[in-house]
Amino acid sequence: MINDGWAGHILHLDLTELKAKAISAANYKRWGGGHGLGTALFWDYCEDKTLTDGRDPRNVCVLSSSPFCGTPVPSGGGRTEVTGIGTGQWPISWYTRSNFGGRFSSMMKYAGWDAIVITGKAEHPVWVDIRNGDVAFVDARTLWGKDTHATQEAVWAEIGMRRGTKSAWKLLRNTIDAGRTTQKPAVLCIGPIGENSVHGALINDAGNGAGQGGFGSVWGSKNLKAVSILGAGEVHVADPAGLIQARFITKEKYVDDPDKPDLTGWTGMATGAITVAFSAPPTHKRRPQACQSCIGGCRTRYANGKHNEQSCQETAWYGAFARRFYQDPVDIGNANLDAAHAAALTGINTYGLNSALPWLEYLYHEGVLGPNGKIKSELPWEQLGRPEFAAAFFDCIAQRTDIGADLAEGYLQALHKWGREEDLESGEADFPYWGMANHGYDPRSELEWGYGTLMSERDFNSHDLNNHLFWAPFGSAVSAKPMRIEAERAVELVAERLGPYAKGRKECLDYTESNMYSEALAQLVRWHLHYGRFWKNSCGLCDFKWANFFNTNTNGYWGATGSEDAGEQVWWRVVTGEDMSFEDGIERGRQIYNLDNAIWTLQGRHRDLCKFAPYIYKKDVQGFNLGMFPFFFWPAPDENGKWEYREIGSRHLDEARVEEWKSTFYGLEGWDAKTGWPTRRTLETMDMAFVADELEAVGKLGAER
Amino acid sequence: MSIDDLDEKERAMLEPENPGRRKFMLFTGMAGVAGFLAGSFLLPGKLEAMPDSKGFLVVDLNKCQGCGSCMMVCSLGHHGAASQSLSRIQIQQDPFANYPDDVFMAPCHQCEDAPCVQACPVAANRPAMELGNVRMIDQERCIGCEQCINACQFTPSRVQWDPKRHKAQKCDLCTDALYLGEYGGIGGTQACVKVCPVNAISFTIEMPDQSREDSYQVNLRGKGWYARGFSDKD
Amino acid sequence: MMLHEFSAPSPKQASEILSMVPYRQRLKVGRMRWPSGFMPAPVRSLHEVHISLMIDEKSTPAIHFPSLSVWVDKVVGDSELARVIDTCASDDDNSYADRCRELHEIIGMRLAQLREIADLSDF
Amino acid sequence: MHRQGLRIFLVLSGVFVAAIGVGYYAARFQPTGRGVGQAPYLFFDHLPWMPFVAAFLGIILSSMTRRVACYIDRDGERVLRFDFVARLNHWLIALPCIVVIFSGLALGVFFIPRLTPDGQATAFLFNIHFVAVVFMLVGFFYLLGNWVLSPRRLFAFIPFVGGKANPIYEGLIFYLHRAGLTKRTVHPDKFEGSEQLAFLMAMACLFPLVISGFFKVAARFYEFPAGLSHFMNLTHEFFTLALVFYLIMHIPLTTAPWIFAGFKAMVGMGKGGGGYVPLDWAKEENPDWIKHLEAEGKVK
Repeated sequence: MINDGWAGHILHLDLTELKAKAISAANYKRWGGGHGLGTALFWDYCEDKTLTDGRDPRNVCVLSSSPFCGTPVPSGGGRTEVTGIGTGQWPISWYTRSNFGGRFSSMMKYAGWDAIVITGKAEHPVWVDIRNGDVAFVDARTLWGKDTHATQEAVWAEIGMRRGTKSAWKLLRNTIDAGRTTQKPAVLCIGPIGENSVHGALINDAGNGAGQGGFGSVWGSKNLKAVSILGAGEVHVADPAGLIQARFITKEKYVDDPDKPDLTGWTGMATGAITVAFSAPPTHKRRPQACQSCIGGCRTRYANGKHNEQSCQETAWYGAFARRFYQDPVDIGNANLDAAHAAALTGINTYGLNSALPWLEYLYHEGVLGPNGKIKSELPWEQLGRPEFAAAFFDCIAQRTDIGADLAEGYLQALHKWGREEDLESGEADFPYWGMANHGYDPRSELEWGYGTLMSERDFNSHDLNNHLFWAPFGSAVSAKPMRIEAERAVELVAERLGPYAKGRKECLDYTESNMYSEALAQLVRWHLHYGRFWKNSCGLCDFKWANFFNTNTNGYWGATGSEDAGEQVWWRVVTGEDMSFEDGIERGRQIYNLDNAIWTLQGRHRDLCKFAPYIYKKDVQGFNLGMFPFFFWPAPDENGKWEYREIGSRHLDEARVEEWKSTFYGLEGWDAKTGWPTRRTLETMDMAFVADELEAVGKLGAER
Repeated sequence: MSIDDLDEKERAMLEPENPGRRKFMLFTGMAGVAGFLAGSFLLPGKLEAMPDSKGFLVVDLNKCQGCGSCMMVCSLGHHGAASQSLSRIQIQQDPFANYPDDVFMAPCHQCEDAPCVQACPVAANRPAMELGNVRMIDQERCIGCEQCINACQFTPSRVQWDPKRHKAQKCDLCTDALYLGEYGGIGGTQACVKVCPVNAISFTIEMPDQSREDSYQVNLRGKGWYARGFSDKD
Repeated sequence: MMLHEFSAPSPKQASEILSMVPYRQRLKVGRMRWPSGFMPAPVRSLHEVHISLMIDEKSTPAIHFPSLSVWVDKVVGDSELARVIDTCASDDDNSYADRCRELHEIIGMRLAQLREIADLSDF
Repeated sequence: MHRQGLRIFLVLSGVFVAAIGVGYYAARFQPTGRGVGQAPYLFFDHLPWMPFVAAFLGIILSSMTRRVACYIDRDGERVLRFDFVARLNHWLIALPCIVVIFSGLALGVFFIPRLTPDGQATAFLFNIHFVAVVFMLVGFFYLLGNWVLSPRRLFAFIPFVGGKANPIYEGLIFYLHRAGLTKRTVHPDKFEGSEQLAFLMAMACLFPLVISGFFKVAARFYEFPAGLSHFMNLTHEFFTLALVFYLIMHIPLTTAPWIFAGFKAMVGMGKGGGGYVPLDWAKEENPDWIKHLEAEGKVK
């Protein structure tokens, strides 16, 4: 059936007119969903693609699901992709993406929508009430100013859903055939930070947020406070039995037994429910909590509901400061979690703080920032580490008071305004790319991450190789346990999935200094970008679980990725009925990536803008990172070509050779190496002449080689 | 009415009597009425003693991760389409509530003397005798009167409404799950049990205590579970 | 796990050792966390070192032991502890994790002792 | 309106409204206690024998009424087209039928969604359906009874038998002529061709509906094979829609200007009231019928 996996319609919310229109999804299917779908919609609905700040009313923000959403595809049924022009990046806020998990995209599908296109700007704050096909714009002046949790609760109340569980069946409208549900609507909203157009996050439920790109402020600038969606419909799939059976296989073959976990296993996706929170839990009375259809929840809910679902980086960024004031790990944890809670309520993306807070503290101690500094700040910097400071800090950011006024536009915007370029030379301001914080995988050492970011538009944040080739051996090394899979085999298994560009080419995975600028590495980065663009960001497979290159639960250690029984292409086939190979998906990713680059080009991208911060070229990682860390393991062949996990030593990138590498990369992509722009021939081979035409019209078509 | 109501012309035009037939009609009518009135007292009452189900689903509210996989697979297995509203097991969440009250799992209890079965006027909802007495609704018989939905005493009601077909449905332990790809029902697979990533749903042949609603909520947490850092103790 | 007998410094020395060093003299350490990666978390006191040496299943201290002992010796001013750190850190039969655990314990003992002497139950 | 007609009509509607009132309260009635839950009182479930009784009541009724032959009232310049029995019978089917159809549709038929919010409202609709069904069955079997008593009245509806012309041809010409598309005219008997066809159509809907309806009710006390129940459920829904389409044609075509006199006769208004049509009109519309009446000497 043509609509297998698809709801069939896209919802266009015109905020200027306060009108909702339904668009047929038929013409967008080639893009797969998620990022591809969102980008195609942006291409069609954004009238001015030269915008460089997402807060312009002409910006278009798309929330897209995928054919997998709402179905039990393992860790693929619950992610929502957010696309549009972002905020707070440097030098330009690119057309960018973010995604979040939870229930929003599955609700979207059950309500009958594949995506939501948001255009224009409302005259006054509104929120949108979607129940299946019914869409209503509701005055949000009473919600404006509410924090993200209060907003969600208020919307539930409006729709007549009471707090708590054990609720009776509720009608979507006033007749039983209009649909019934026992579920709460999924409410995606912004907090005060977004309202004041400070680069912030979109929050759904307690712990799902789209942080990168600062789409919270995009919504704020559009006067959009929240979108509530309640669906009682169904998602048809091509082969239900096939889908169910493949899901069973995934659990039985690839994933740990929930009650007999192999906690030292190298299973990638398959560790099952393990909470990714870095603070000592306030209480052990807790459960795992998962996005829709996940095979192993990474979040948790506590007996004290306050810190529910806080996970990953947001549970860590404040701990280092908090420990100055507390002894007990639990107290430190609580201080951190309280800060995380404050962040979630105001709706800020805490990732930037990874680099911003240490840098700001540095400025404070240098006497540059503070009551008497050149940069005036009355914040109690000596209290940095206490929850009170965090609250005060967020308040000044949200209200654009104190240094908040400058930071609101972006961290590097502030840095340049304050004339602190030197901190980018020294690395004290650790923003390696696009004005974004260092993720913790330094581009000088973890090459695919750094290059991947440089060749796209945001912190790469794709843990595929990182999980398998760094974390797995790392885990064994730290506790001097034997490697579960020898380097030789591990590299074989990964390389086997690198088609169509580098299938079986192990040298692509050589992380030694000699290989930092090679064609092989360019192929690896291409593969990684294209894989992510389609299988993860367009199909909505979760980055924590996919790709799964190898897996110690299986014979021969074969992972689920690309496998015959539970590989990405299997899910695509059983859901949509389309017999597409794993590599066909990567080709689709290439097309989507080209569409992205076309938009960046229209925005004003040129290869000369694609550069790391100066310190990445000048300073060694030594002392800053790896020196204090005895093993940053990556695979590397020894002089006899035998592979081992080797600590890749201190090093920096050579600017000139990075430029050469870029040329190689552009060449392989079939782009103009002089500019980094797509060429007509390349676009036309992908049936994307319409893109070439638009580029040509503004004289930004890459020159053919 | 009587002849007097007719004016004299009409009276003159009265059709000729046909006493034979008229009596016959009267007699038939009387007989029919009498027969059915009498029969109505002889109508069989409700079902005689209802045999107990030979299988039950029990759940662990402290283990569920709220991923909804069970709901999706349930509706997929029965309808060939994923849907929360058509799922026979309902998982509810309040992300802001305190564990363990943040999640509620609502499986069908396959009750003793199931009220939903008793409520069905056309015996569409009844124990499948040859299939372990699982209480299931025969979609061919259901007339969509919603009485079983009302009759379920639990909240949310464990009987769902299929708006497309105007019929009620309920958990059949996958007896009728045509899209499961394997045999369901008692002695076979229950999709929700098999798919649950944390094994928070389990099938048992022991009938839980019918006098308590929470007797279907059990502890399914093994040692390994605590090794993952989840516990009830501080 | 070997036991260490530390000599007792004067209350004054003890509180000096316990005190927080100037920002510029901080020791750059950090933490590796799956999956968010390396996060710098410089320390300015023995107490912070102690905490940053803790191991849990999802994160590992990132501390360069030689730099640590030098810092404890020169900046914190506890040469005795610095020596113990050296010996324990250079014990290669122990895994990195075990060495962190051991150092965590040793520094914990030293902290307890110093706090007692300096009469600072809550540092 | 003819006085006895008025009386009967008031009595019927009174009983009808009262019954629906009872149905409403019955639907709200909720016995308590384990094993019962929130169960409204459904007439269909608790009085399943009643529709059958209603059928036989209709037959009894037919044995108690007497028919007046159609005749020409010279000085009154009028013709008796529908005697009291005919009118009573028509409305005893027609009025409940409307209620039956609306309550039926509101319960959801194929693609038409159910309009009630919960089991209670649904039960109320079912009860309304029940009450109307009972009345309609009385009417329907009254009709059958009357045919047994005077078959010629039935034959008047049957093509070729009552009115010899080919009904399709006759109906076609009749309307083409109305539309001014042909000079040719037809000379209908009491019922013109299209009316006869319409009658057949009505019966083709009513019989399956009544039969499948009886099966649905009988399912309360007798267990039919599931397949048969399913078939009967579908039949009931399908012919509901068929009947709706029939009425969409029937109502406008029987109240059209050219035939309005006939409609007035059926409701009992019009010249001299009770079932009469003007003689001139009858000559115009049903010339053959008048010929036959005159030939049979049905003139007073």
